[in-house]
Amino acid sequence: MTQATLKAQSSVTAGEPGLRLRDVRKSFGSVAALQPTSFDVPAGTLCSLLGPSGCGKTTTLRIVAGFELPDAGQVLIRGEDRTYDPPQRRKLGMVFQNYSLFPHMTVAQNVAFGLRMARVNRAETEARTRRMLDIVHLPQHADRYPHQLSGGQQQRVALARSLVTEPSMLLLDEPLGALDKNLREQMQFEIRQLQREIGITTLLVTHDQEEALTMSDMIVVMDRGRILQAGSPTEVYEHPRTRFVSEFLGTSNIIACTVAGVEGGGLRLRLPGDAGSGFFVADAPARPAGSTALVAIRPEHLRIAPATQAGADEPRATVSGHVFRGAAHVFQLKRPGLDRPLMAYRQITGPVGETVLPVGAEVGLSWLPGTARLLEDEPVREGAA
Amino acid sequence: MTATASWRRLERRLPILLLLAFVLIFFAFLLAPIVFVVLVSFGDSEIIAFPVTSYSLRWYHRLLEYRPLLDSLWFSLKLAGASAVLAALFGVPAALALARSRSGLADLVSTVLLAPLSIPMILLGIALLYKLSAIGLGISFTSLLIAHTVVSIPYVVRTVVAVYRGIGRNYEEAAAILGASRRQTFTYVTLPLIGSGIFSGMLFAVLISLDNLSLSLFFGSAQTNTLPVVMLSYLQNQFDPAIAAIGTVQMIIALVALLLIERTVGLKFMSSPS
Amino acid sequence: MKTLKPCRPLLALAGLAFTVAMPARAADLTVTAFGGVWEKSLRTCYVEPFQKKTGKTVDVVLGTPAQWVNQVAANPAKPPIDVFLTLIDGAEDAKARGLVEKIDPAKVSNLADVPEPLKQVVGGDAVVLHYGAAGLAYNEAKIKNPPKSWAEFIERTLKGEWQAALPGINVASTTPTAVIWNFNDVLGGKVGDISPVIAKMKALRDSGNVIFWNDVNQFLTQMQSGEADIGIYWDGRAWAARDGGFKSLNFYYPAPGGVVSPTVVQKVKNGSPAAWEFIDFLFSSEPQSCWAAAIQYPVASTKAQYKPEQKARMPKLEDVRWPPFAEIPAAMPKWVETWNKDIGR
Amino acid sequence: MTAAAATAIRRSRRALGAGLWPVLPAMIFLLLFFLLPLAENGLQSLYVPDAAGEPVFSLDYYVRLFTDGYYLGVLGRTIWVSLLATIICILIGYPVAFFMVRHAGRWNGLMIFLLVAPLLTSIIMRTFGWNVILARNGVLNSTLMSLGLIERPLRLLQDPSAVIIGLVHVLVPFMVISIAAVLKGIDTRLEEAAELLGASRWRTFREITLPLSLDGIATGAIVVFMLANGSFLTMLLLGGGSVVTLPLLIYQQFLLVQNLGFAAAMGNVLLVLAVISLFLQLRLIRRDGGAS
Repeated sequence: MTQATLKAQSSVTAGEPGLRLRDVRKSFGSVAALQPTSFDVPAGTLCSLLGPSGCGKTTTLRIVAGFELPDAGQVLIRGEDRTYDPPQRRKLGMVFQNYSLFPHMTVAQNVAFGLRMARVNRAETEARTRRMLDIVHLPQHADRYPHQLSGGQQQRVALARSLVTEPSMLLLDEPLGALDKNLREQMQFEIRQLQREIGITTLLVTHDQEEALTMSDMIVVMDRGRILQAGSPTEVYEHPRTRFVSEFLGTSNIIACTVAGVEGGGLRLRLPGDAGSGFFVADAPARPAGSTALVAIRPEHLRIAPATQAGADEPRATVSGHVFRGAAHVFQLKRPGLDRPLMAYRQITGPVGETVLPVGAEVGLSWLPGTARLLEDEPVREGAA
Repeated sequence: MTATASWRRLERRLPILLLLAFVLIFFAFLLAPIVFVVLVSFGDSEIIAFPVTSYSLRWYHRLLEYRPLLDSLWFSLKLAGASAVLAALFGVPAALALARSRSGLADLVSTVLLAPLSIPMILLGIALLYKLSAIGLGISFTSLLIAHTVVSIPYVVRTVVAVYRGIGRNYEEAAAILGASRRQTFTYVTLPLIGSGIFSGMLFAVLISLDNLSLSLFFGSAQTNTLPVVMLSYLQNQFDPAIAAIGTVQMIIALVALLLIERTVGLKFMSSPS
Repeated sequence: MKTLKPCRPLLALAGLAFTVAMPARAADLTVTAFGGVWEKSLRTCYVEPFQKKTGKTVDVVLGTPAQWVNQVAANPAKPPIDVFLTLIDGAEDAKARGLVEKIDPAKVSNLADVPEPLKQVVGGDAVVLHYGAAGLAYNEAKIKNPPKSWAEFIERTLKGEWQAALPGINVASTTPTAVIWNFNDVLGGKVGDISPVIAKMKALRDSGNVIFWNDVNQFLTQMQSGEADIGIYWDGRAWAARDGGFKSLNFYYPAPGGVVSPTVVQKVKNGSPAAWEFIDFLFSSEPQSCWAAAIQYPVASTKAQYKPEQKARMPKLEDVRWPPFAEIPAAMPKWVETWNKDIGR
Repeated sequence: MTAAAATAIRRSRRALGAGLWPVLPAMIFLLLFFLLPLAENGLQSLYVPDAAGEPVFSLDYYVRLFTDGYYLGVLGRTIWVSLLATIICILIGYPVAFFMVRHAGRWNGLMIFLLVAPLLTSIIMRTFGWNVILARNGVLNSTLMSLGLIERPLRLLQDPSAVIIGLVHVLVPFMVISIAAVLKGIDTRLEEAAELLGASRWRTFREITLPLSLDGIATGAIVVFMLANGSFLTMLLLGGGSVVTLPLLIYQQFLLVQNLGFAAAMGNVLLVLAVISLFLQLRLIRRDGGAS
């Protein structure tokens, strides 16, 4: 069977989400691991659950897999209620964090395991196993044992094992955590490509924002058992709703600005210590003048120019540090009234070494309208002072 | 290679060499008394004496001609094997449940399952003698089997719990998600993975059963004589090397058994990293 | 049932385990025996001729008195044993627990050839089959002038003339009679008051000239390894060791005599009636001679024949001392506790 | 239904041991053939013969065990000897198990055989071997003297040290096999990772290998402690009575005194003692190693 037929078999009626969670809730003892949570993963797409450890992403995955029963709520896979089905009846594929390849079985036996369990006849099992090993580029390792393979190879075997049964959904639990950086990037690409080719709905659990951004069609950012934001990678990256999301995905300059006044549908804000006219943020709910509002500006959006060339209205800052990072210069900027230094990237377009601002230089700050994002107030954190 | 390089090489290997030395001393300690037993078994003298002055195989001939020793050895091996199997049938499911249980009952249950280890066997033997006689089992192979199984269960339970805990849940979850039923997961994944635990538990059980004098004593009859009972009563009246010879034969049987296991199943589950 | 495959050998084995399980009794008569040469001789001198003569089958149970008594006590209505061949303390225990019958001279005609004192043991609930006596065994190579009497043995040990080996408290049916009662009696004590022997034993222990053994064969190991030079031991065992190769081991009975230890026969209540026939056969002269030759002990029947060299070593019935076997069981708890606390060996 | 009520119901369901049913066959078996017979036998300890020899209900045996300094001392010594043997077994057994799993390779089978070989000989023969080695003019003393390490023979037999040597000798294989069974389940990559992170071998061992193998040590410790706690032949044959423990006294009551009541009383005390220490040990393991 070719990859094309794999795809054909796993395609679903349009509009039916590949996975739907409805108000799923789970607590262990007195600890609420998951607040009532709902989200949909469109069929054939890859969705990442992103968050720090203990945020509930693994619990969510284990509930989808059937290892844990939710206290309340529903899990629908391809429109079917699977909430109380045992794992073996859910027809899922899963790659575990440490791969969990059976140590007493060869690579081929590992891959064939799911087919044997489904009582697929021997000839077909062998054929499908061989084809799957071809797909993951490991045909020559069929008779090795897992401990004889490298980390990347084990990863591929785990992937092959999870896909050979043509599952209705693929679960990936931090699948690349154990690999080194280069291999990880390569595998991210490979997995993503395979997933697209097969068109399998996939749920990926990760705490690595880059991985989430590279691989996903959709990112669900979680913290403390609840979803903070869900959306496409660009949406979540460009329009973080809260400080946590903004900081967890990439680097962000978070500035507590003062509301100068309401203008049209937006707000006029002033940087702390800035007496000038401030800047405008569109589409923001009204707030009383004088109150504080958090604004996030990505370092790549922050433009800096030597004070001599800067507009008179631009707020000033001093260069306090500089790092060369290949594709960009990274500047650290200090400005009175800010407790943390600001970060600014300056993309290198010409020969390296051009236009470096020395430490101590005074610069003017500016950004394009629309790149400064007003953040929602954080939900009050449990136990926070 | 320079002198410093070879010195540094040695330095890196030093801990292993020290460990090896320790292990060799350990086995010297372990085998020292046994060496004398084997030597004495080949002695020519009528009584057990050391040093052995002349050697012969006469005590091995004596074994062939004095049937109770060999008969009871065979009986003891059957009993040890059967009780180890029975203990595994009782103990393995219990151990698997206990290892994964979050229940507060688990500690209590474990304590009960391990308690037979702690009671002097002579007390257990006499208590069982009266109990089993009262229910009509009397002095029989079944009674001996029950008694030996009681004391074998703790070994199986404890080693399997330890090994199963060490394995973690992931393999079984992987099997479940691949569609394996509970039973399939157990047969194809759990059982092979806890093999070393079951093996060592059963090995313990066999060893304890073979050396179990106090418990077997009360169930000894003409048909149900175990080796330790026969050896004890033999030794009480005769201090000749036949006892050393039967001990040596016992060791040879164990060696052959272990070799067979290695040839067929392989002892690799006792050593290779999984 | 494909999935059960790996379990199949286990289940098969378990099944086998239960099919091997069968009821114990197979023969017409079951008698007890101590292992080794005794069991072997019991078969050749008694069991085989008896089976030939009567056509009845006899099973021999190896083991120890405590085991046999409890086995019968657990199954009093259907005892697994019909005849006890046991030591006297086991016999006293069996009598106390009501497990045995009086030996009926009417049913055992050969008892006519047995001297009266040997029929009076255990209140008539047992008859002595043969007897040995405890004396002193010593290494001729080391001791040229062994003590004449028990008292002399104690005094010279205290002086440190040699290393002596004595049985510890846990050696059943030796220490209570050969040490506690024997020494106590020699020192002028009574069954109810063993303070004389305890005081002397304390002194002996503290002198450092005594080691203790807790297994009958351990004494021989101690003597051979030079750990000890002299000690209390049994005649038959000592001679067997000497004949077996321990040439420098010698044995004698110090004054006022060796301490007897009889092996006795008892008939179990509710056991097979064939037991009477067997017991009678035990005391007939021909098997008794065979038995005496095999185990090197004097036997009960006055008609038994001995080899001359054996006769020379044998203690005469008049020369051995008889501890008050009937009184000792009642005193034992106290003896053991006192010994434990004061001697601790 | 309130949330608290729901939690309470869930908790009680868990407390009833959901998922614990596979222990039932073993529990029923032990109930019938271990607890019940022992309990019946244990009842005898509550009946003491009166002047006429008739058994009368009395706590006399227990009063004696817990008020008499001698018996309390024996009780303490029983625990102490078992504990000491257990600790020595851990210290000796761990390196051997480690070597067996990590470095023995194809010698592994031989090592297992050599480990169990001593257990296949009768204790009386082993004792004979020790007698030859440890005697006043035995192999060990004459070797030490010819090497000039000692001037006069050491007294090794009839001594508590002989008891400990004998106990460790027969029990250490149980420790080694218990630890090895768990050690082999530990992924060596964890250790490699720790070494790459800059941990020295010793630190790797202390912080990675040792904690991960605690369950094996605990298993071995339980087995060794319990077996030492119940053994008397070693005390009898090697200690020459210099170490008196509770099982030895029980054996005495059987063999010499035939007082099953007092034996049962001491057996009950030993059982309670063992079960308490067993329960405590299990609790400790759960907190330390078993949590993962």
